[in-house]
Order: sequence, then C-alpha cells, then structure tokens
Amino acid sequence: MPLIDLANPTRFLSLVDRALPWLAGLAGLVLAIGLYLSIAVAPDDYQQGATVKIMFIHVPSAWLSMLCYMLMAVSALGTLVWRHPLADVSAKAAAPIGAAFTFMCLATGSLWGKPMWGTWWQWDARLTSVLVLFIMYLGLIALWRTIEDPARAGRAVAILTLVGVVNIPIIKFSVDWWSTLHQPAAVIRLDGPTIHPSMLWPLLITALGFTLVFFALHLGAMRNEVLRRRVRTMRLLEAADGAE
Amino acid sequence: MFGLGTHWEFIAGAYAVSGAVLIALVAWVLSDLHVQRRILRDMDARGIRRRSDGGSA
Amino acid sequence: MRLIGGDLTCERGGRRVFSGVGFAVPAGRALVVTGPNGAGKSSLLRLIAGLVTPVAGTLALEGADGDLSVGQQCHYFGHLDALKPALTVQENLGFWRDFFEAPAGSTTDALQAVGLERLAAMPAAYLSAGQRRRLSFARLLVSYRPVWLLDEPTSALDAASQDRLVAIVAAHLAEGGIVVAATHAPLDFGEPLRLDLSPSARVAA
Amino acid sequence: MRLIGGDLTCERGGRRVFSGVGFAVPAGRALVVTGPNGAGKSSLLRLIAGLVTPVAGTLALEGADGDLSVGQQCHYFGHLDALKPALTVQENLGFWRDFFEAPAGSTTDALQAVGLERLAAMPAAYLSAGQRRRLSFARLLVSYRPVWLLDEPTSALDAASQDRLVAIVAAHLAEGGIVVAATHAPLDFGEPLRLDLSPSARVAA
Amino acid sequence: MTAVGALFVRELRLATRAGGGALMGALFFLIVVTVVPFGVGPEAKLLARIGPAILWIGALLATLLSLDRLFQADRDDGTLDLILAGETPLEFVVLVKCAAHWVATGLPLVLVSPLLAVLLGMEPVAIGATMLTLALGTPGLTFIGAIGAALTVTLRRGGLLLAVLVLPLTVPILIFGVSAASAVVMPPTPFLAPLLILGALALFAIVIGSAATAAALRFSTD
Amino acid sequence: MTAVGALFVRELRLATRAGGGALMGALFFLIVVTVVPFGVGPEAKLLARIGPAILWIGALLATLLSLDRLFQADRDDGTLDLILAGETPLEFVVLVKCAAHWVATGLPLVLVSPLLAVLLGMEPVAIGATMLTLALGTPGLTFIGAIGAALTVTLRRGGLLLAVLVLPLTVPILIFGVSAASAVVMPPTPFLAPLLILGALALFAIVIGSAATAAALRFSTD
Ligand code: HEM
Ligand SMILES: Nc1ncnc2c1ncn2[C@@H]1O[C@H](COP(=O)(O)OP(=O)(O)OP(=O)(O)O)[C@@H](O)[C@H]1O
Ligand SMILES: Nc1ncnc2c1ncn2[C@@H]1O[C@H](COP(=O)(O)OP(=O)(O)OP(=O)(O)O)[C@@H](O)[C@H]1O
Ligand SMILES: [Mg+2]
Ligand SMILES: [Mg+2]
Repeated sequence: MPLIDLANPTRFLSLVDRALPWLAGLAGLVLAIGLYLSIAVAPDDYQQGATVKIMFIHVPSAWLSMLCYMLMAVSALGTLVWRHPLADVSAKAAAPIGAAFTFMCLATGSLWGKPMWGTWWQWDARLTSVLVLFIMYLGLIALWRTIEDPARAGRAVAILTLVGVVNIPIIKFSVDWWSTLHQPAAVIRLDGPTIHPSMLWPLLITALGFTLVFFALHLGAMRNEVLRRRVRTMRLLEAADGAE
Repeated sequence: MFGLGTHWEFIAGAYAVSGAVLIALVAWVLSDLHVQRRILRDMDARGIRRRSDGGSA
Repeated sequence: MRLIGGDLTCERGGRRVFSGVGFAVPAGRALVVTGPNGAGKSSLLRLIAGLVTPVAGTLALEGADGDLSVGQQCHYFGHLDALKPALTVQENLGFWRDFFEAPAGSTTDALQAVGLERLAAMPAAYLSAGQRRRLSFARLLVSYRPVWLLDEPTSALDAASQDRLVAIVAAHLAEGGIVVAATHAPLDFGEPLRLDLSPSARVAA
Repeated sequence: MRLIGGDLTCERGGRRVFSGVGFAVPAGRALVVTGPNGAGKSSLLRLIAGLVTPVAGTLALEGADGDLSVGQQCHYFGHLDALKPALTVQENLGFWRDFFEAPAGSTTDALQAVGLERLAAMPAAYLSAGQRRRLSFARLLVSYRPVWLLDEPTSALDAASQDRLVAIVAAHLAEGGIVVAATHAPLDFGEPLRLDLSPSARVAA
Repeated sequence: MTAVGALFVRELRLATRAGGGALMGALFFLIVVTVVPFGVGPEAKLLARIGPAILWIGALLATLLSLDRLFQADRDDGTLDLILAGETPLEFVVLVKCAAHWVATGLPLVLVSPLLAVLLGMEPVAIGATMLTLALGTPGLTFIGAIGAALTVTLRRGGLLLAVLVLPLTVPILIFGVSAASAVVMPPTPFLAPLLILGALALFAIVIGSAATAAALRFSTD
Repeated sequence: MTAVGALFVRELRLATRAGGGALMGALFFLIVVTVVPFGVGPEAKLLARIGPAILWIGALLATLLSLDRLFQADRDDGTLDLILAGETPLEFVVLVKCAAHWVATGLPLVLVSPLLAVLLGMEPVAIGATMLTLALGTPGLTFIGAIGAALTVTLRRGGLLLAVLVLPLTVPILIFGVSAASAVVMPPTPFLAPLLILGALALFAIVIGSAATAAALRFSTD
C-alpha cells in the first residue's frame, strides 16, 4: 500500500524529488498540445464565434476547481479518520491551488460573459455557486493562516472541509431554487452548444493537461509544506536546547 | 452571428489571465521551495540537525 | 486503587517533551513531580487528566469503576482557575458542584476550608491572585474524585493558606485518595513518591 | 534619590484595600512588601506605577528629573508578560527598547543576562512558562529606569533562573537603583526594608 | 440540579450579568437595520420591498457575531478543560450552551424584528411571516455559527474569522428564510414549501452543528 | 528607531504574521457583499442601484468589527499598562496604532471594492466614485471605531458592543459617502460638495477620535 510508504516524510521527499520533474514535463507537454489544438485547430462555434475558444480554458478550470475540493475532502478524512501524517499536508497544499483555479474559472467565465450576455456577471445559479465555492476556499486558507500549530490547524480545517462537503449540495440546491424563483433577466444557456467532436478532443486534452499541471503543483506545494514543518520542528528543538 | 476575430480582446484576456494565474502558482511553489531550503541550510550551518523525522527530541 | 503510567511519551506543538516516563502511585500516596522550567511537569499532569493525548505509553487507574476514563476520575488543578468574574464566589463554586457527578461536601464547608466564607457573596472579579487560587481549589472539595492533579498548587498562596492546603491534601490521602503534584517549592505531603523530569535525571534512569 | 509614599490609601472595586501606608526607600535599597493574599501588595505596586490612583496620600520620587511622572521612572514587572507570541524574542525585546526612552544595554546583552541569547530568533509562542517570564524580565535591562516594581518576580522560575534574577537585582541596587518587590517567597536582596501589609500589622503600626 | 441544568442556568446568568452580551445581539440588529436606510435612501417602496432581506441579513450577522466568545471565554479561563474532563457528553454541553445562547441572544432578536419591520414600512402579513421565519431559522444559524466558534476557539481574534468561515454555510437558510418571508407579499410564489425546507435545514444544522462543534472542541485541547 | 516608528512597524508585523487579521476585514467585506444578493434577489438593476449602499455598509461593518482587538489584545497581555507608563503621549500612540490598522485592514478593503462593484453590476464611473469615497471615508471610520475599541477594552465581549456604541456616530460619514458615490450616476445631484464634506468629516473624526480614545484608555486602567 503506497500510502503507508509515504507515511515517512523523508521517503516522500525523495520520491517527489524523483517524480516531480517528469510529471511537470509531461504536464507542460500535454497542456501545450491541448492549447495548440484548441487555438489553432479547433473550429469556431457557429453561434458563439471565436469566443468559444475561451471554453477550452474555462471548462477545465471549472472542473479542476471542483476536483480540488474533492481532493481536500478526502485529505480531511485522511486527517480525522486514518490519521495519515501527510493528509493535512496535502489539504493545506491544495487549498491555494484550488482557489487559484476557481478564480481562473470566474475570470474566464466573466470574460466570456461580457461578449455573450453583455455583462461581466450574472447572479445565475451556477455562477453563484462557483463564487460561494471560491469564498469557501478563502475561508479555509484564512483558517490555515491563523492557527500556528500545524497539527491543530490541520484538524480544524479538516472539520470545516467536511462540513463544507456536506453543505455543497445543499448550497447548490438552494441557489438553484433561488435563481429559478427570481427568473434572472438574461436567459443564459451555460451548457452552451452541444459540443461537436472537433471541439471535444481539444477540450479533453487541455483538461488533461490542466489536471496534470494541478497535480504537479500540488506535489510541489506538499514538498514545500513538509520542509516548512521540518523547519518549525527544528526551531522548537533549538528552543528546547536553549532552555538548558 | 459573430465574424471571425470579433471579441479577440476577450479571448486574449481570458488566456492572459489564465496564464498569469498559472505562472503565479509556479512561481509561488518554486520560491517557497527556495526559501525553505535556504533556512534549512542556515540551520545546518548553525549545527542544528534533526535527530529524526517528526521532530522527536 | 493504583494510578499506573507505563513509559509515557508526550509531544506538544510537534515537539517531544518527554519520553519513557513511568510511575505507579498506590492509594493514599502522593507523587511529587519535579524538574526545571520546560521539563514537562504541567504536560504530564494534563496528560493524566486526558487533556493531552500521549504519543505512546499506557495509563490506567486500577481498581476504579471501568466505565469512567482516567481523566473523569481526576480533579485537575492547573494554572487557570475556571472562575467567571461576573459570578459570585458562591455561584462559581456551586456550578462545579452541580456539574460534576458525586457531590461531596457542601459549598459553605468548602469555602470555610479555604477560608473564603466571608467573601461568598462577592463577585469573583474582586478577588486577589491568591484568593482566586483558593476559590478554584475549593472545587476539589465539593465533588469527590479519587485522583487530584495539582500543578504548582502553592503558587501565589500566603503561608497560612499553604498550611491549609497541605492539611486538606493530607486528609484526602488519609481517605485513600491519590495525589500527583508538580512543584518547584518543597511540599510536605507525608513521604511522597518522587518523579524527576529533568533531562539529566531521565538519561540516568 | 528617594521613593517616598506618605499615608497612601487605595480602593479597588469600591472597597478599601489599605490605608495609611507609608514608606521611604533611599537609592540602592530594596523594599520587600509582604502580607497575606488580598492584603494589597499588587495594588500597592500598581499604585506606585501610576496604574491605580490613590484615594489619598502622597507619592514622590525625590531627586529625579521633575517633568517625568513617578510611573514614567518605574519599570513595572507584574503577572502579565507583555509579549506577542507572533513576534520573535528579539523583536519583542527590541520593541520595548525603542519604545522607552533612555535605552540602556543592547538586546543581545539583556538576552544573555537572562540566558535566552540562543532563542533570539524564536517566535515567543514557542517559549515555555519560565522562558516567557525571563524574556519579559529582560525588558528591565534594555531601557534604564531607576525604580523597579517586581510583583512575585520569582514565580514560575526554577532555581537557576531565580539566582540569575537575584544577581541582576543586586547589580541594579549597586548602581543606586530602587527596587520594590511583592513576594511570598523569601528573597535575599541584601538587607531590604520591609513593609508588612497584613491587617494585623497595620493596626499595630 | 443536574449537570446540564446547572450549565444552562449558569450560561443565562453569565449572559445577563454585567459584561455578558444578552441583549447585545438585538441591539446590534436594531442599529444595523436602522443604519441601512441612510445608505439605501428613504424610498418607502424600495425599503418595504427589500425589508425581509434587510431583517434577515441583519439577524444573520447579529447571530454569528454574537457567538465569538461562546467557547473562547471558557477556554481562556480553563473552564473548557474541566468540562472536557466531566461526565457529561460534550455534544450535550454544546447543545445546552447553544440553546442558552439562543434564548439570551436569538430570541430577543426575533422579538424586536416586528418593530424594525414597521420602521421599514412592511405590510402586517409580511411582518408576521418574517418573524416566523426568523424564529424558525435563527436556532439553525446559532448552531452553524457554533462550529465556527469552536474552530476559532484557540484564536484571539474570533469575531470576523468566525463570520468568514461560516457565512457561506448559512446561505441556504438565508435563501429559504427570505423567500418564505417575502413569498406572502408576492402571491404566485409558494410560502409553505420554503418554510418547511427552512425548518428542515434548521433541524439539520442543529444535528450537524452539535456533532461538528463537539469534535472541534475535542481536537482543540492541548 | 523612534518610539512611534517602532510601534508602527510592530503593529504592521503583528497584523501580517500568523494570527494577525490583516486581510480578514477585506475577506469579511467580500463575503458580506456576496451574501446580500441572496437576500435581496438577483435583479441586476436593483443591485446596481443599491450597489454603493451595499459596499459602504459592508465596508463600515468590516472596519468596525475588525477593530475589537485593537486595544483589547494589548490590555490582556499587559502591554497597555507599559504603554501608559511610557513617555510617548497616548494620543500619538493611538494615532499610530490606528494608522497601522488602516494600512493593514482599511486599505485592502478599498482595493477589493472595485471587484465587488463589478459583481454588483455597477457602472465604471460609479465604481471609481465609490472607491474614491471609501478611500476617503474609511480612515475616519477607523478613528471613530477606535473610540469604541477603547471604551470596550475593559469588557470581554468587544465585538458587537463596539459596533453598537459607534455605529450611530458613523452615520454622517455613511450618508455623505454614499451620496457622493451615487451622485455620479444620477446627474442632477452634486458630486463635489458631498465629497468635500466627507473629507472634512474624516479629518474631524481623526482629530476627535485620537483625543477621545486616549482619554478612554487612561480611564480604563485599574
Ligand atoms: C463567471 C462566469 C462563469 C462561471 C463561474 C462559470 C462556471 C462554470 C462551471 C462551474 C462549469 C462546469 C460545469 C460542469 O461541467 O459541471 C462551466 C462549464 C461551462 N461554461 Fe461556464 N461559467 C461562467 C460563464 C460562462 C459563459 C459566459 C459561458 C458561455 C456563454 C459559459 C459556458 C460554459 C460551457 C459551454 C461550459 C461547458 C459545458 C458544461 O460543462 O456544462 N460559462 N462553467
Ligand atoms: N500549549 C503548548 N503548545 C505547544 N508547546 C507547549 C505548550 N505548552 C508547553 N509547551 C512546551 O512543552 C514543554 C513543557 O512545557 P510544560 O509547561 O509542561 O513545562 P513545565 O515543566 O510545566 O515548566 P514550568 O516549570 O515553567 O511550568 C515546554 O518546552 C513548552 O515549550
Ligand atoms: N481589579 C480589581 N478590581 C477590584 N478589586 C480588586 C481588583 N484587584 C484586586 N482587588 C481587591 O483588592 C484587594 C487587594 O488585591 P491585591 O491583588 O493587591 O492583593 P495581593 O496582596 O496582591 O494578594 P496576592 O498575594 O493574592 O497577590 C483584594 O482584596 C481584591 O479583592
Ligand atoms: Mg507548568
Ligand atoms: Mg498580587
């Protein structure tokens, strides 16, 4: 069971040192191919024109923003249930990256929305739930930043993450109710055109590239976090020696 | 209903924003790595060494 | 009844405080824990009280009813006096009497024992350092628990109060209670068992 | 230089704590304030520091420059260590050095004097109870003020640190400083003047 | 007296004595709601229209912000250590403390809401509906907020962080509270459905809240 | 370094280190503004109309609520006693602490306001105006809030009480801030006049604020 081997930070570090360069390289390659296909090869959409090219970064970032939260939820279980030493390291490393991708989804989305709906933002159900997700990311990061002892912070954040997971479907449901109740002015067809294969492949490859990039970043951030904790531990040792 | 190349600025903007975010993330990870490693080197120089992982004294 | 710890290891804030600490305190005896600042005296008491979970080692209270945890059979008397300034001395003490099971003496007796009976109706906000400490000690008298964990019990107490405290502890021991006390000052609890947490001593052991 | 109090009366929370307390401490001498819990030792120190205003009585520091209040010439070392956990030992101490006029020794020397030089770069959050107390005491060394007000200075200190503290205080007295210390534990500050706040004694006086 | 009984009484005493913030929440509510018109402007129609929203958001903030010391006070003075070492299950303790807090803070808030509704020029039926939804929803808010209070128990600056952490989680209650409250004035929209959902959400919040809060408190010790 | 310089640096360090609430105010601001539409409803026109009010009230709350630990922390750990016994006039201390607090909390708040304005669908010119008024007004709010922070320093539950005490005093700034901000979109109404009055009010608040706060702190000891 690899997770067990990874329990030892030193072994984890050496593994990351070996694996990360390859992963990063692969991610860059796939992303490059995907972008090339989506920018140069993929045709424009018959009704959305060239703006559909935004979809190739918008949708992957949207998917990743959710994937990342799911990963944090699993890590939270790892912290509270399985007590895996790297679980909260993973959660802490993932939070800022997830927030970044969520922001990317929001930004590209509204850059798409301006030409499509003539407005940067709509209080439409799906958009709003992404915004709420973004805020939840920020809250988790804030909690990490404010609790100094990483172990305690990890447990606190884990609880909040799980409570959040329980709530996300409820939030989604209630936001849907809310927006349908009010029938927002502009009729949005978020799901856009039924995607034509000539667009689907570039989209999927770009999404794969994004995912690989995400995991490369995540591993790197995890390594940094392990090192940071090592520094802290040694500081504490220094303090202890200083006491005598 | 749109000709080719209309709204190119929005497309460029979207790609620019995404690129900036990705670059920022990479920069963050690398710089953080650099900082942590330097601190560890300094400590090593000061003769503070880990007696084992997980900070047991 | 015996309080037994088998090589306990404690980490706080990600740092090893002590390891391989063991002891066995029979009923009617006191264990006095000593050591320099930062040796881990308070940590050990909190560990016994169940407020800090040991990284390794065993802790048990033999001959007590099993369905209570060790911590639930201990009175923890630490640096913090769980007093609410807005409540009167009487109310503060009364709450703990009701909140803990197994009420023992009445609050008035307890206040008498620590010499605060005259202040019963005063808000705790007005108490001085030592008076606060005495009031918080009275908590141990209003509800019975076999094990008392005392962290520097005599700090901030004047001579008279210190004698009073020693007498109360002696009575508790005479009834077959168990006392674990961390202290810098010498305390005469009969002839107590001793546990030295100073690193040098632990290396020797 | 002399620190003079003429029958001072102090009330806290609307209650009379003590009245008719007087003393005169010449340069180079220490005044040790004793008395049972609640006698008013801490109140007296806070009163001298200007943190509690006396209901009646006079307080003066003869032979000091007049445009400073008595409180501004006193270092108050109470139960609370004015430390910020987020700042390093160095930063904590450095701030007080810059904030008070008349900087005396450097922060490094001060840390050396209290035996914390190795922890200079450490966030104060990591310090143990004793270390915190020592750091907060180092504040008295980085900026010169003639009068030191020490409230139970040795509490939470182990033997070694207590000796260090006594030595520092002795040095301050040798330089012609003045020390007022409230304590339950016996401290040897040369042959100090004594002020007993216990009600019985005050009736006698 | 039983342990929980004693706890309940004590909490109420603390809330009502000097320094305790029993009516603070209601007062804050009152002032926030009165300040809003200075910003939005005095048009009666507009105010009446967004009245339920103003009341609900005001109540939401008042509830969350009044919670910051719920556990922190007990931790700072060591009470929490003793409670953890007590025989009473922590979930009950949380339940009782939150209940007492709601009685001392949430209830007054519900009771003053009609006054403010009148100030905002809302219609009687809307006023009644808003009050009802608030009575139903604020307990849920209290328990969700309790999670935040437990998570920030070790931190000095509870207040804002607490709100930041739990506000996203309170969105559903807010949505259904407001839509139920404003449904009565715009006939086609349903009233009962959101009300029932609101009740369900509140119950759910109470269950999840007590459990998560107790867990957070257990982990907070050390 | 001079005493005040040292104090300023220290305050900024404390705000930006772990446990310090530098960006907490801005985060709270962001969340409150995001929550409002769930209550008011998603109609773009309505939101854009009351946009300046939402932003201003949000900024007002964020500023006041982020102030509760301004002096409380220093009192709890005994720092305040030493500051009072220092040679630096207390008015300067207050001035420096508030300035540092505004840099750490108020400024980020001003900087994120345009983003939120976009979410609310405000027009570019209104966005600029709102940002300008906020930049001008928030310092005033900080100093008025400081008075409350000093008054509540002896009470444990600062947060709400502070807001309750101070909110009424902030109404003038709120009124002129909003009217200046919304003037630009409804042409006839003047823009410069309220802006100038706002600036004057802010200056006035800074002067009065430091004096009153210092006085309150002096009385708080015992
Ligand atoms: C800030 C604004 C926006 C946000 C936050 C946003 C959010 C999302 C999310 C979360 C998804 C993933 C849905 C899923 O796969 O489950 C998505 C997909 C998509 N979005 Fe957006 N969106 C925004 C604006 C837009 C605009 C303006 C358009 C085009 C008019 C658009 C078109 C699409 C399309 C075509 C998909 C892929 C189809 C699908 O997966 O349903 N989005 N968006
Ligand atoms: N809450 C805490 N979080 C992290 N580390 C802590 C905590 N409390 C204490 N420590 C660390 O644990 C070690 C032991 O602390 P402890 O208080 O048990 O020592 P002690 O023997 O009681 O010292 P003292 O004689 O000053 O009371 C100290 O080095 C301290 O740095
Ligand atoms: N903050 C306060 N408000 C009101 N009354 C107080 C306050 N602090 C102390 N008192 C009262 O003043 C009296 C003296 O308190 P003080 O702390 O000076 O006594 P002390 O001699 O220091 O006692 P100890 O030896 O326990 O420290 C006490 O009776 C107490 O009730
Ligand atoms: Mg201790
Ligand atoms: Mg005292």
